[in-house]
Amino acid sequence: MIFSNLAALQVVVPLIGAPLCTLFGRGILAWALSTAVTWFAFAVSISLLMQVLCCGTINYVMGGWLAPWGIEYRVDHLSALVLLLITGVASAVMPFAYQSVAREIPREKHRLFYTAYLLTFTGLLGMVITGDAFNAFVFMEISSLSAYVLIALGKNRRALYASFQYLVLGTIGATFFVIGVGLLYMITGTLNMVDLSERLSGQHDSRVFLAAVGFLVVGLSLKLALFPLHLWLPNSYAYAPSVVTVLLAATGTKVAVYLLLRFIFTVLQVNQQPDLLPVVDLLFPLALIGMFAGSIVAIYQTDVKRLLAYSSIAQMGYILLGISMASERGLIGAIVHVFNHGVMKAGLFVAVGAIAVHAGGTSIQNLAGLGRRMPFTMAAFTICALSLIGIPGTVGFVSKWYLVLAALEAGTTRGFIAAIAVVSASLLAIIYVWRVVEVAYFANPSDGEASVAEASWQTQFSLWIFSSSCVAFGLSTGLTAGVARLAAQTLLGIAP
Amino acid sequence: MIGIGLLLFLLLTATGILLVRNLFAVVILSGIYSLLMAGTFTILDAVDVAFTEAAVGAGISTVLLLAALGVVGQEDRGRNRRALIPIAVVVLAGVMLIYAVPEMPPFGSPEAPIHVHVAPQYIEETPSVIGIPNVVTAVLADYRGFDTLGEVTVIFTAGIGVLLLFAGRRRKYK
Amino acid sequence: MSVLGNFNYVIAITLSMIGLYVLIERGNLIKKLVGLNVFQSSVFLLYISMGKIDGGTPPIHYEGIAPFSNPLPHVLILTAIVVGVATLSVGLALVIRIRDAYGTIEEDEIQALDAESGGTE
Amino acid sequence: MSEHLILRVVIKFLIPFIFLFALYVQAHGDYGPGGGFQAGIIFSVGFILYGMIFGLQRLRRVVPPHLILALMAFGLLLYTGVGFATILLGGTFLDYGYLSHDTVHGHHYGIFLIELGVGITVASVMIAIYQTFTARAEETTDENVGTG
Repeated sequence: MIFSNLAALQVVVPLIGAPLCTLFGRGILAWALSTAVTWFAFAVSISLLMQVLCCGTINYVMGGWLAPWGIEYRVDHLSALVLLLITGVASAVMPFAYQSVAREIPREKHRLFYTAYLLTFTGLLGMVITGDAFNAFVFMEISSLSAYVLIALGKNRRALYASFQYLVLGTIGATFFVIGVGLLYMITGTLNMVDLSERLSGQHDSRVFLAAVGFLVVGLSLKLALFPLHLWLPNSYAYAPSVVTVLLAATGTKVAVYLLLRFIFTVLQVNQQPDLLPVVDLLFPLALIGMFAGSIVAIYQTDVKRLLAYSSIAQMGYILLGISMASERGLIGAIVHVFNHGVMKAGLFVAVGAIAVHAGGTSIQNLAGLGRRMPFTMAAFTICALSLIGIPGTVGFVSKWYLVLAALEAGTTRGFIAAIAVVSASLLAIIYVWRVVEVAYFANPSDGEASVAEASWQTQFSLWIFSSSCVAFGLSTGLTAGVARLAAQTLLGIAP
Repeated sequence: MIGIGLLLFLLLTATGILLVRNLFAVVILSGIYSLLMAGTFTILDAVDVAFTEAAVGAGISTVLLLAALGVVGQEDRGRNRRALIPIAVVVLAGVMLIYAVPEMPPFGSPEAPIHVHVAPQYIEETPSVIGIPNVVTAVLADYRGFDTLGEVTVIFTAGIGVLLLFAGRRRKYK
Repeated sequence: MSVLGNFNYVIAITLSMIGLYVLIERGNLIKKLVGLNVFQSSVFLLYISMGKIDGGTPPIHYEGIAPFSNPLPHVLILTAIVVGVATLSVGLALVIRIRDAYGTIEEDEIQALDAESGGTE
Repeated sequence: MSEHLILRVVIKFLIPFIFLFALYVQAHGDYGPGGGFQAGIIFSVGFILYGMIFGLQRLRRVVPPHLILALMAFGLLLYTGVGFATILLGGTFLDYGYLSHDTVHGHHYGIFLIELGVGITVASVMIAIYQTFTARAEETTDENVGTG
């Protein structure tokens, strides 16, 4: 019985965890319950992935109503991989959360904090697993609303304003998404993604369709912080509580990328409609600008959290670059980078969270001499940071390798530009990563901060899960690149 | 006819919201806007939606906005900012939509795609399979019951969020 | 069909653009939220207009009534209204907290205060 | 507002009817416009009116915040619980047909229960938000009195 309902349990168990946490989460119980729920969801996502790998796409009909009439859950390779990322990050961060939340959030708020955390988690999962366009919007709002609140809990008052800005831009994004879905519904009469793609064929030159594409792409680009629409991101990441930053940086924008992939390829089938290719072409220059602008601004940051936030904007550029190539290799690169960037950013932000606690702040000066004082934390940080650059042996290398291959494979001038861009933006990454690492290992601590101690074992535990994954998935690419290949083939409609 | 009148009043109210500086007046206008919207929904046969819009938009939202005004004051002192980018965004989005209007299925036509796919089965099936006359309730609570679960979760999230934002002592910021 | 034939859509679009404009351009946070409300509810109008059938009635079964307007957009918009009020209440809560922390709810003043206290901290 | 005698009497008289109407809307959603969400809003309006006229303190005595919080969670749990029940009875999530031998009855039970859940959560969330906002508003007035 459990196995036939796994797809539903993936979302519903975290969903029921939230009110249970409100009711019973006194003291440590809130944390324990959230840990149990996230680890259970992680186990479910693993078995979903195995099920997809063995027997193909899973369809689950909510309420027993068949697809276009009821809401359908659909797990294919792409969604299984993104589910694995979300549940993996959310569960691996829990040991770190134990201490970090205790330090950053007043005690009386813990119960509601973990409730909101579980709600964000539920929303992210729901967006990925659903096969219904409107249902995706509902879960998008669950995750966004709880994320706004979680960001606002940061210690600095700027967290409040950052959260409000995010609320405004996020709601504009979501409303654009609803307009887009509504226009598609108007010309097809259905909301189910697969049904939509079937009924849309032959209508690709309709003006309503084009407007719908525009609104969907702009709406989702706001959510994923595509370059000119990224304004909400740096402050949100910089001022949110550490645990929240980890979850959002590693998974929040990735889920928006997932939806963009879903809509561009599964619903709109851009690759099979030559007259729609301009949509993807438009992403190309934006991706390039994002890669460089994000990296260059990151170089000038004096706060590590903000530096990493701008680096996220740059990394989002890589992902969109892969998407804009609309080829199998390009998509593999994009999908692998969604996964890999999630893992490394989670590691980096956990490390920064530990540094904030133990070194008293996250500005670069605070890092002086930490290489000796917090050797394990800084070692893990460095591994993840090297991965951000794309050193061979780390996950960053794998995704950039696929992107460069895809770019050269295209054989066009554009592909050539893309390849050069990937390499040179990585050089910029070396600069901003080096600034941090240099201070940590080669600068002397300014004044008597001898009390700086190594992070607790719980934090180390979370941190090393991420940093060792950076190496493990960098050396053996079977899981990530293998699944990503199958996912890319499904998206492009090539039979695997 | 009434419909067109209501739509014009909606435009008028929205313009009022845009121009009026006193926040109390803006909030009341937004309540009126919701009420007019509810009227329009009734004319368009969406009685359930009209009911909800009246209760939520004109009722609860206005109460909450007024309660918030009690804390933050009524004055909109803001100097308007450079309007170039906002105008560009709005014009761009508006043009994109207006461009699509001529090819939209004609208003009210029974042959529009949404009236021939998915929905007819709801209308036919509901009395026999679910056994209630209100098709909207049937779709809401049953066919798309999972959406409604999401909707309840959204409202739960809002409640938790507001409580979380105000829980505990008020913090002093530097 | 001409643009005028789809009068409802044109009005809905105009309304949504007014709302969007208030949301982006005005600096007062409360006014922004009201703009958000206008923006969202005009999208509701767009959906509900789609569902209307000429000579239709509300989709509630009684003897001898035909044809029904489309119930599906109604259901979607019921959900969207709830999402709207949820967003509004979280937004208002944030505005009150911002007022506590900054002493103002004008965007330019908040930005000035942030600039005063240094780029990052 | 608490000194207006006429308001107090009229509201006291009105509130039971508001609740009655809310119950009607809650139960009648199958037959006419309405349902759990609208009923929840109307229910909360009854309490909010009470709070406006008689003050936050008395509203808090009638519906204490911890009760409201518990009810918020309970409504959502009820809804999700129905889904779990249908899974345990052998259907998919929220397949009400499994709730009874007769599937049509099953759908009736299911819709009734989830609408109840919706109503409870919506009403309690709205009351909670109102209570929170007015509590802050009263604090602000106290401060102004203190400084002025």
